[in-house]
Formats: sequence, C-alpha cells, structure tokens
Amino acid sequence: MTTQLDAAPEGLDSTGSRGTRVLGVLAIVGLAALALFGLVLSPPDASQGEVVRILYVHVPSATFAYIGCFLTTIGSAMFLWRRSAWWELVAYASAEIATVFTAIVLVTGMIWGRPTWGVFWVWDARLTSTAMLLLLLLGYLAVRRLPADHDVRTKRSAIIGLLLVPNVIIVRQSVQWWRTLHQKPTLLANGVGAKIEGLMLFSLFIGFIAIGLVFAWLLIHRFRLAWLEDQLDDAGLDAAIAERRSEGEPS
Amino acid sequence: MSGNWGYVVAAWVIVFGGLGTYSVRTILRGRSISKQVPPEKRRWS
Amino acid sequence: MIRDALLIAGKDLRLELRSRVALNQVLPFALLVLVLFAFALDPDKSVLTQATPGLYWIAVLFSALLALQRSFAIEATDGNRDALRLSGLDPAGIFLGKVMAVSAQLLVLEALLGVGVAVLYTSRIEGWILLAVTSVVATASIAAAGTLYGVLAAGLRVRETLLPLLLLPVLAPVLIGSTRAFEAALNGSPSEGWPWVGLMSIFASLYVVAGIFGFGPLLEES
Amino acid sequence: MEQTRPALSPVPVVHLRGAVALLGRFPALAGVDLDIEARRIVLLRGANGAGKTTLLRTLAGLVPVAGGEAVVLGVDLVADPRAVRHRVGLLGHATGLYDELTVGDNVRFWARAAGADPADVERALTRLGLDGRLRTVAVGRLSAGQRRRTSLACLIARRPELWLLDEPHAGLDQEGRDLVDTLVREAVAAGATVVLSSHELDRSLQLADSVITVAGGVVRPDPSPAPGANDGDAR
Repeated sequence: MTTQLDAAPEGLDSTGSRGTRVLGVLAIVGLAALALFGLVLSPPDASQGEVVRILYVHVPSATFAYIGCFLTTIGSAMFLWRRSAWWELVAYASAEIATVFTAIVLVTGMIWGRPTWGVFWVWDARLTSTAMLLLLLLGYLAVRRLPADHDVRTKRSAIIGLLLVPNVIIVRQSVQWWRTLHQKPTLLANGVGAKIEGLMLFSLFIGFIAIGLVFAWLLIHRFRLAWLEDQLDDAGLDAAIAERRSEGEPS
Repeated sequence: MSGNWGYVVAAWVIVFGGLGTYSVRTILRGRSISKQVPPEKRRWS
Repeated sequence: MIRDALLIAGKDLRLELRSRVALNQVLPFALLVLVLFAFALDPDKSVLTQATPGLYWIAVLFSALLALQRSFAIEATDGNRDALRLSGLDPAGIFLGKVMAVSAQLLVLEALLGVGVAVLYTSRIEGWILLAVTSVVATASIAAAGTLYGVLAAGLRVRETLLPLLLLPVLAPVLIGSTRAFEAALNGSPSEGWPWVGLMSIFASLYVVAGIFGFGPLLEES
Repeated sequence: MEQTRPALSPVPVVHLRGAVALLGRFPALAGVDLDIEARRIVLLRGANGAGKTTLLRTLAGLVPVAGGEAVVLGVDLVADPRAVRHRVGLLGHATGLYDELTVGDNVRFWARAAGADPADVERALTRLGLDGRLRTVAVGRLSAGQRRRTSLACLIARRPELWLLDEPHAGLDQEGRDLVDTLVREAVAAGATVVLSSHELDRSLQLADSVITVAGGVVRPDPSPAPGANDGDAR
C-alpha cells in the first residue's frame, strides 16, 4: 500500500497545482487593477475626500470575511451531519482565512474612522460586532488547534463552527439595538452606506473581484495544507499496528 | 481633506501586507509539509 | 429525556447541598466583586447607582463561570465520563439536567446578589415583573450556553482558560440584553425592556436546541 | 433471570474479528479475534499494557472500533457502540463515583440512571455489606476496598448481561475477594457472561472456565490451555 511507484519530481512538493497558479496570476492582476483604479483613476469623494479609497479594500474584505464565516458554519454542519472530513477541512480553512480578513477589516476600519470620526474607535454597531466576530473566530481556532486527539478537536470545533453564524447574527442584533438606544446619528450617516457611483463604484467592483480571487486562492491552498496535516496524522497507522503486534511476539 | 493620503496608504499597506504575509506563510508551510507526505496522497499534483 | 434530566439535576443539587461549594465559595465571590466595584468606582458619586444593572450582571456572569467550572469538575474524573456513557442516560437529558441545576443555583445567587446590590449601592428597585422575567430568561441563556461550551472545554488540560474565551463573547448579547432590561425596569419604562427579553429568549432556545443535539456527540469522545 | 436474551441464541455474546481500537493514534488493539459464548467466565491475562483494559472497554462500547468486526450481545459495535452500553457492567480502575455523595446516594443514582428497580438497590447494598453505617458515609471518606464494594453494588444493581471486570480483586481483602467470586458465579448461574482480567492468577484460574492471553494488542494462542479453554485464533 505504501509502495511508491514514482518519486515526485522536484518542484511538485507544494500545495500548488495548475489551477491555483492560474488563479494566483488572476488574483495578482486583479490586485494591480484594484490599485490602479482605487488609488489613481477614481476621484476623491465629495464628502470623505481621499479616505474613501480605504473602502475599496475594506468593504470587499468585510464581505469575504463574512463569506468565510458562512463557509465555516456550512462546513461544520456538513461534518456533523454527514461525517464529511472534506467539509470539516473547508470549515477550518475558511475560519482561518476569515480570521485574517476580519483582523484586516478591523484595522482598516479603525484607520478609516480616525479621519472620518476623529477617533480610532467608536462604539459603532458595525465596529463592535466585527470585534466580537474576531473573538468568536479566535475561539474556534483555539479549539481546532488544541494539542488533543484529532477526533476531539474536529468534533468540538465543528460545534463551535456550527454556532458561529447564529452567534454573529445575535451579537449584531443586540449591538445594533444597544447603539440605536443611545444613537449619535451623525456617526452613521457618514458611513459606508453612502451612495457612490461612476468610477468609484467600478473601483469597488474591482475590489470585490480582486479580493474574491485572493480569497479563493487562499482557501484552496489552506485547504490542501490542512489536508496534508491530516495525512501526516494518519500516516503510519499500518506500521503502528504491525509494531504493536510485535510487542507480544514470544521471544 | 486632501491631507489624508497617509491613512489611505496605511490601510492599503495593511491589506496587501497582511494578505501577502499570510499567503507566503501558507505556501511555505505547504511546501515543508508536502515533503513529508507521499506524493500519491496529494491528489492535486 | 425529562426523567433523565430531573435525575441529573437532582443529583447535582444534592451534591451541592452536601458540599456547599456554590454557597461557601461562589456566593462570597460574587459579593466580593460588588465590593470591588465600589472600590474601583467612587461610591459617593452616583456612578454606582447608575451602573448597578451592568455591575450586577457582570458579577453574575463571573460567578456563572465559576458555577459552570464546578458543574463540570464534579464529572471530571475519568471513571465518571465512562459511567455516564454506560449509564444509558439520554445525553440530551444529561444536558438539560445540568442546565437546570446550574440555573437553580444561579437564580438563588441572583436573588441574594440583588439584596446585596440594594443594600450596598442603595439602588431603588422597581419593575418587579420585568426584573424577574429578565433574570429567569438571562439565567436560562447563561446556563444553556455555558453548559454547552462547558462540555466543549471539559476534559482538556486548558479548560479553565478556554471556557471564558469561548463563552464570554457568546454571552455578550445576554449581558447587553439583561443590563438594558434591568435599566428599563429600574427607570420605570419597562416597555423598552421587553424586546431584550425576546432576544434573550431566542438565544436561550437556540442553545437549548444546540445542546440537546450536540451533547451526545461531545460525550462520545474517548 | 429476566434480563437474559433467548437462551439458545446462535450469536455468541462476544464476536470479534480483526478488531482494531485506537487510543489517539496508538493501536491498543491491533486486530483481535475473539469469541465468547454465553454464560462463560473468561479470564484475560497478559502483561501490563498488553491491551486487556482496552479490550474490556471496547467490549463495553466505550472505545470505538476502528477496523474489523465487533459484535457484542448481538449489537454491532462498528455501527452503533451506544446500543450495548446499558446492557453491560464495567468495573474499571476508576470508580466513577461522586466523592461528595454518600454510598447510598451513589448506588441509587447509578441504578436509577440504568432504570433499575429500587428493590434491586437495597438488595445490592445488602449483598455488598453496605446497608449499615457505611450507607450514609460520603464516598470521599471510604477506603479503597469500600469504594470497590460500592462500585460493585452499582454494577449488580443494574443487572448487566455482560460483566466486564478489570482487576476486580485489586484492593480487596480476603473476604471481599471471596465475595467477588461468589457474585460472579451467581451472575453466571443467572445467565450472565463474565470477562475479567486479574493478576490474582491462582484465584482467577479456579474461577474462570477459559483463559485468554492478550499480548501486543492481539489474542495469543494459550501455551497451557485451561480446561475448556476458548482460546482465540492465532494470528
């Protein structure tokens, strides 16, 4: 079973494949286009000025952070329901990527908030619930990476992953109500929801595509990495059984 | 508001730098761990 | 399931009656937190009175963490997990029983802590119905989510540090909701509090359902 | 007694073929072949770490079977290990008792959890000599031997069809060991099957009607078969 028919050619020892290389090139092209449109070609916003350019990366990152969370919950559900190891790895890979994206969203949001609101942090509903989301994701990753049995880690983290999206929804709802009770409406009016059009809208659109390509590329690589980690865990079971049997061999 | 390019650059650097660092780490980890797993278990290569 | 739940809850409460850990350790801890708040915030200004609902629920939340740790510590010996799995008890029943026992202990603690707040912070207490309903719903939420995340952390070497990390972000809506509802009740405008009770009811239901279905697989790991 | 399955069931109580059980990534059982017929008393022997405890826990449905076939009391352990659990009684190294509760509380709780008759609780307490003063003592204050007796009381109150005893004689005085042997014989007379591991070989060989040697996570052919030995297939 473990006979190696052909040795791997040098250079193939990676999580890359032809598909990911094409995707990677597309992602780089997309990011270059995003930089061109977002930083050079699009005009400054009438009310926000140059700061609006932050949103071309901030908003797509936020969207894909949420998509990552949805994938984590779906993957965890499929794992718990169908015992699908494939989906479990999807859940883990997208949770880790979602964590990176959420951290980026938080930091860029704070940088955007400084010139817009005059402070890095306000207890705005969106900002606060994103911070809570980051904590929830860190909890998931903490359990998934426990130095414990593979079965224990996957099962427990899957339950947390399953509850991730419901938790995010409830947290968002509660934070929203909480802030609207003491609302400072000027803060929100200046927010991301402001209407944009023309080249600015197009730049945002490019942002979605470029960040989306990066997300997909990362997801495939991270998934394959997680799969390899599992293979490493499984490897040697046959050998371990043989060794175990030989312990009792009469000498 | 034209003096805010500093914020814009900082934000973009964080996005590109963050994603870049994470990508490089993922790829490098993938390379090192690939060497420990027999190639027939890597279905994509 | 209900029979098993009552059996487990009865066992846990009997164990508490005999060992008095919650009474002798968790309750004094909660009162201590109230006193510490007074040290941290100037008691002569009206800060304490204004912040009473928030401080009260923070004290409850921290005490709940201790109560939950205790609830799983009594099942922590290896023989115990095996015995529970061999017992033929319905895992959903075990979950509900644990939730009931923790809830009962927390409700007693909340009542005593309420007296403490009234005396120490000289808060005026009004809106009894909203206060009572909020306490029940928030307690059920804390106990249900806490028991589910408690078993997620159980049996691990890092359980003491893991449980707060997992549980506190999840319980943030309960803290916000119970605090706002208490504020509404104490300010004499209970109509603002009821939507929060509704939100916490949804939260509690979500976790009771998740626990009923999730407890079995979690108990299964060897 | 009423708890036994139809007496002439063609299915043996235990049927393992190439059963593998993992503790983490360690194959504690590395392909066990074993058949045990009803109403037998089978002694497992082998060095420490040979896999005796894991074998007993696997038979109880507590350790998942990762490979091979495993049927216990007609229940397929690969498909559903839970279904067999309430029908077996496992006496392990750890007692599974609550230290803060009294002996009576513990036995009553575990017996009620298994749906046992309250009369069985009383009978079990009396049988193990726990009906007197000890009944109201917290388990945390008992000696090791008294805890053992309490565990045994929990076990017999449940009336299991398959008894799995891991070192049942350990920590007991002479009288206690005799009592264990008597209880085992009574259980078999009532239709149960018993698998036990023990280091008390002299005592256990008298008690058992088959001996099985476990080594390196598999069952070995016995070099000196006991009368009626039901030794597993060699691999």
